[in-house]
Amino acid sequence: MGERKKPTLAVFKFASCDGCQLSLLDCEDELLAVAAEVEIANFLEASRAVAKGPYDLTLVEGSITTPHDAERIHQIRRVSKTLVAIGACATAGGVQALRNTGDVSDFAKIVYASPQYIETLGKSTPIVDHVFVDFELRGCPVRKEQLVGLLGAWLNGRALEVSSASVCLECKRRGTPCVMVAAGTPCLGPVTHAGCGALCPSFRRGCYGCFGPMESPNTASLAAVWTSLGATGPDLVRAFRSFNAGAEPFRRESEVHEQR
Amino acid sequence: METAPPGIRYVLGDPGLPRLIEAVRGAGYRVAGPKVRDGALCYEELDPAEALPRGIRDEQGPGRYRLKSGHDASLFAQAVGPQSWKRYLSPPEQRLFVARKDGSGLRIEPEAADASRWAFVGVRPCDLAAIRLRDKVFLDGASADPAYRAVRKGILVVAVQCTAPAGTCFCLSMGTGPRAAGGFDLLLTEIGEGGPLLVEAGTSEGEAILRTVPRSEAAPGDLAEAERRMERAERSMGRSLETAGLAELLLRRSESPRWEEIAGRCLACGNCTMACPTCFCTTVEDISDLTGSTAERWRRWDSCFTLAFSYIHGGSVRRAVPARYRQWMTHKLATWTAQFGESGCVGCGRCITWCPAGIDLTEEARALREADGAAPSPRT
Amino acid sequence: MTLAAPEAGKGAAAAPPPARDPMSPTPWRVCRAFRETDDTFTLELIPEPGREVRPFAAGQFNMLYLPGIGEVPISISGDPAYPHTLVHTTRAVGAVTKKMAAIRRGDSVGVRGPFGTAWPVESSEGSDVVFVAGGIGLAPLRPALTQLLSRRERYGRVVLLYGARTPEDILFRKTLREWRADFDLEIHVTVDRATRDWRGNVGVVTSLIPRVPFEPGHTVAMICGPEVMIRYTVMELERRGVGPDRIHVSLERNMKCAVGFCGHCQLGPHFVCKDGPVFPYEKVAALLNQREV
Amino acid sequence: METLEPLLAEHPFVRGMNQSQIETIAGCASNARFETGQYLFREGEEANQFYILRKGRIAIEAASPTRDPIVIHTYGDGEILGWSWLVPPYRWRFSGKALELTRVLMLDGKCLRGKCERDHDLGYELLKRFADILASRLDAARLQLIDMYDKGGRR
Amino acid sequence: MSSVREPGRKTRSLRVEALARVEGEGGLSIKIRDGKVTEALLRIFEPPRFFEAFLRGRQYTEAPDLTARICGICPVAYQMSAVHAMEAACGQGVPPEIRSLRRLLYCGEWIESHVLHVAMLHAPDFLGYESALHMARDHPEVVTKSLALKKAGNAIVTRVGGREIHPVNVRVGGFYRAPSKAELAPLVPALQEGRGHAQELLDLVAGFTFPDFEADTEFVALRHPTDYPLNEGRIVSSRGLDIPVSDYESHFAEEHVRHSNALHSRLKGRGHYFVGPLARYSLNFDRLPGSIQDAARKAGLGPVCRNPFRSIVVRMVETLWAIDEALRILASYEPPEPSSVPVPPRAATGSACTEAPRGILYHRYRIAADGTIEDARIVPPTSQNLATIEDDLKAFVAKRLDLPSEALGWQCEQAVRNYDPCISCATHFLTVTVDRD
Repeated sequence: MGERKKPTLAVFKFASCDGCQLSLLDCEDELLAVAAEVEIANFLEASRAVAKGPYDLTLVEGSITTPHDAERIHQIRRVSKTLVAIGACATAGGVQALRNTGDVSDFAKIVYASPQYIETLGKSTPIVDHVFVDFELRGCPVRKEQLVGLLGAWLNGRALEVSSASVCLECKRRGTPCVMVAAGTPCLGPVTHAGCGALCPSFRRGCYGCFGPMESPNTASLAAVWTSLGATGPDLVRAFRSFNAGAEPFRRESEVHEQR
Repeated sequence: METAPPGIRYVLGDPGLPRLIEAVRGAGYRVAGPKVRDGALCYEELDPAEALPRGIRDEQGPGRYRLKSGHDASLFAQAVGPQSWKRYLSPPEQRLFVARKDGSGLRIEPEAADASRWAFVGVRPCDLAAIRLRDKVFLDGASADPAYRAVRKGILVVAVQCTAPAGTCFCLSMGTGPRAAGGFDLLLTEIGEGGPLLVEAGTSEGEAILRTVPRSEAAPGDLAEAERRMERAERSMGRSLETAGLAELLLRRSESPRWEEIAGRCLACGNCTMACPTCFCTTVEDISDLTGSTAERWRRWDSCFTLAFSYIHGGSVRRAVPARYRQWMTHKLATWTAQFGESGCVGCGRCITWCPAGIDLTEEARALREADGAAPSPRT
Repeated sequence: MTLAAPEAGKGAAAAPPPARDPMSPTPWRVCRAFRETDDTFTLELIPEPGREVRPFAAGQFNMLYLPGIGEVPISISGDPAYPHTLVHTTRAVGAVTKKMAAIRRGDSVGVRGPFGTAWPVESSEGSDVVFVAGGIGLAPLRPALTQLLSRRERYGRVVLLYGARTPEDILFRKTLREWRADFDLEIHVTVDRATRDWRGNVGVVTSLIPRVPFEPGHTVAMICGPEVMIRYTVMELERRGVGPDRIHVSLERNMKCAVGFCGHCQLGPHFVCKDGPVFPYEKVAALLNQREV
Repeated sequence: METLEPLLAEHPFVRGMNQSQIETIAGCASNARFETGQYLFREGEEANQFYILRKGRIAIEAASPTRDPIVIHTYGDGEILGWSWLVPPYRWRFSGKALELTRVLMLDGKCLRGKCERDHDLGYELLKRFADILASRLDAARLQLIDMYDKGGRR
Repeated sequence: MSSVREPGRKTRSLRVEALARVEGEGGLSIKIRDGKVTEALLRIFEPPRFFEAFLRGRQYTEAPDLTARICGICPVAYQMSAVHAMEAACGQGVPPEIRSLRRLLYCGEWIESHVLHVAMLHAPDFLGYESALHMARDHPEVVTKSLALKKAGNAIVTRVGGREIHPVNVRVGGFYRAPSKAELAPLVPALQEGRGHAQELLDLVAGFTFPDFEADTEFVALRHPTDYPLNEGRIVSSRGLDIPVSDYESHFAEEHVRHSNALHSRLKGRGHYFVGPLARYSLNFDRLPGSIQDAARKAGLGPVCRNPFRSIVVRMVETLWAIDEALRILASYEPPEPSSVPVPPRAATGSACTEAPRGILYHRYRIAADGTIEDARIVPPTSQNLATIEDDLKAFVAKRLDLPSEALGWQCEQAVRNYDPCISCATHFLTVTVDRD
């Protein structure tokens, strides 16, 4: 049986928790189908078989936090036909971008006995700050359905439909009564990028923004709503400064409340 | 739905409603009605053993909704909840068809309609109007939507007149409530705190069901009580909207600075459009399996507040939020009339209550009117 | 194959009744597929055996569907007299049209339609007719020209003004040649950017309007092209004295359902999919001059 | 000498002018004919006339050191060509070349400038008409700049 | 992998550039001089992420969500240690219903993580494949059933926690919303079916050939008065340690070691120790129900297992146990009402240790009266095992010096995978200079 040449897939990791690439292994129902359609050419977490590039599709997890990684991402870009950044680290710098608000050596001193050995950059930055990125999948972590959707779209030449509207649309479709309106629970849903399926409100908690800012986030208006619900300035700083602290609209809004 | 002659009004005694629902179920319907979930009254399927919640009252204001319980044993002493019956008539997510490739050929299998016949219990007059408006969109034009038609033709509407409007209600202004004018199979009016319900049939099917439950003909006192309650409801509307010349006003004020001002508060989150019982916009997504041999198209509720909504090759038409809010409000209150012969707003107040930023459509209309130089209309 | 008779003798914007299940595509076969220019191509579709063929009117569009890829509205550019061959010419710009550009003879394409309003070809009888096309906008006008030319004697002067970006972008060269040779039709083609070998006109299509002969008081204009072009074309036509009630334009908005259910294509009170795409200019004039409507 | 006044009078350009104004202008007019490829004027030359195209086609070109001249616009029957005579320093911005045998009415700009200085009513009438021409040129140039068929072109 | 023989000297260097099928990224380098293993290093490429520093100034309620991001493989473990530590600080316990639901959630992670390791990461070594996907060509059943079993574990985490990775439902004091019985009901058939798969997988791995290798390292695990340990218990060791979790830091310390710029955890005055399934199993065999003990015996295990290669068998025994425990909890599940208890903050320090799939995970927080976190310390299992892994490697390589480099390299990789190291977790405290040349 002549085997047609399958497109190659590579997965690379930068500073991250591994969760986004693990999402691929969590696609239990689709994993073997994926393996049948693509050649997994570089996916260390899954296989010790490593093929050299160029790769047809490269998924990049994690943010750039070291000088070495800032070099490595360029190498990866060079051998990747299509490069997709997956997850909050790769698209916004991730939780480790919390360092961006302060002096990284202060953080290092808290954690490490010998901080002089730490080789790290002052800021944690998304992949797109370093190389051209063909597509971004948001989320901390990405939703595995979107990952499978991405592969399906890519294999078939379809434009991947990822709504950049608010979480509220998903929440309302799901039929969850708004936690902010019905319970007074502060929620970042109205300024947060859809994609999670409005998970947190379905568990009666406010969205904490793990998919980052939506397409036209009115963070100032939402901050005013939060304030009316009793949130303080520090609450707002912390709310906008979590897993997408490095995303510009969230960073700006957090700074507004830091100054007050 | 066949309209029955103006019916005799009856009184159902206390366990009357469960008996009525049982009869509805007996006629082959799945029953959906109000249920308390996550702090709100949601319209969900009722189990046979399940009773409607009693003694629940609601407090509604811009961006605020709270349920209070334990007042009395009333069944319907609240206004509408966050959801509307559009969940059933136009599901939030719906597969339209499956496409299969065989060789170079293509087979399209339209989604088979769900055979369920639904009975909606507790439909408020504003929502009756909303269903009528949806019919105009999906049934009455040159084309009819097969999926909508399939659900719509099977529903039985057990409506209830509103005796306790909420702070965001303005159905009186829109001429849709609190009295029900039609579009129901059965119509209830609560005439005591957890006690008797006045009931009348609006269709022969409703009448047939009514005939099977214990009932007594309403006494003049019952009718007077119902009337007293309806009058009280009309007096206790939380909001009002001056509709005279409103459509022209909105079109005239399309460049008003007020739109910018609203956009300062508007989150462009789309909650208003999702909560609105008449908003009908949808988008579709085409998906496939990894090999591309089987594909599906899904239809989902969409919102004119998203950038993708007005996307044409090269960019979105309504990029700025003022334009998006203007589109929504102008469509609802002005251009809808040109499209479908009446306003797209039924005065249910959901867009006000469920706007996290508490933007009040009636207030914005008033502000636009004031800026237009017209005399400010009195507030209720 | 059953063929419903085309409805004859209808007035302006007469369009056949819509399909019963407007939401599900019907498979058609590609009988010809070819490149027109660098980024445009034409698909000719024929029905599967036994399938109903619905008549279409000049100016109407179909939704063309590639399974798992998506669906796009594309005007019909073929001859309304031969509805059993659907001709679609389009530009490869998005994922769907790019994939469509690679389609070959024998492949299947899903078709929903025809949808929308038509050019006022019949009601323009007795008048001078000016067609103004920009870019790919010639495709939706071709059926109107074809239909008009089949009854050429019923019209006064007929002019086609066609603007393209460069000489390489000129569509339907063969058709244009034939029309020039065989019919009493004045054709002016102009390009925004000339290349070395181009001997024709240079300049935007609107600049042709002052120099062509037609009687403004008795002229019907049909315009199709980018919205910017439409606005300036209307301005030039009005300068020449063509009344806005005699100008017709074809508009583009986001379309998903094509029958007024999805709401995307709204332009003020109009659903471009069912109240358009062809509009009397009067109806949309105010809207086209407003921002972000 | 044969007067060109009747030829001029039927052109829309002079519509609304009084007879004496038309005659005054006609006094500055002459007939000219250009063969295919012949230049009417060249970039940088003194601009002392404008043209009313009676029949033919003219291309406006910009010279380029490394390639053939770039054609910016073409003009046809009935169109007015040339406004450089009106604006100091009275030099042609571009070159004009006949694309086919072209007949024109050539109007002497120096002559007209003098007449306009003496007769401001005539000057105003001429200026209004040229303002319109200049505006059209600007519109056309802007539309070309937009490159409207490139993005947002319809399907 | 590369091997360098330096001419004239009997020195041999072995490098595994990037370890595959482990969580996170690291390499391995081994130096052999004159027939002796002089160095066995796990090299960590993962950059530091400063979690303990970021935690300062955050609210005590945020710790579960923030620390989950240390590791995408075992986020539940981080959430569990975080909430228990905060509850300890605030002096507030949770009712048994909430405890049960937490155990259920944790079982989900155990099943998911263990099966991921056993079937996807570890088994291919024994069967000679590059990956589970390669293995699937010859053993489709094994992979398919393993995926189904893994899915059943993930389904628990999803139903209870909201999603597999970084669940959203865990909070200090309990859960944001207790799932309804109807929501959890579909878990039961999947687990029942999964139990069969788990037994088959256990049978399969029990039949693998294991190198004869044992190390006499001190085992450390939690021990609970009645249950197999998950969320609570005392810290005990195979050499008699028996302390409350609050005493952790007086017995355990992180030390600098000469050959590494990583911090290695040690038992003060006693040296390396070992956490994880082998330790947990060997110290708590008597806490396993009889049926699981039987299954373990049938799989060839005694009550104590010291061969790290056999950890794959122990993981499957633990998986079986987690399935049974989950089914037991589900059988009597009633949604806790309320779904969480109030845990008002106070100025205090609290610590907790829970059994992550890879071993004990220690959290300690000092919080202010308003709930602001002032100081945080997190010790993940992999950091506690690093020194042991390196020591075991030395011993392992010493017996296999005559193997060609390629084969020895792969065997070393396999040996590392025995420990299921989670480098993502480890790095949050490791001092790292990136060295990939």
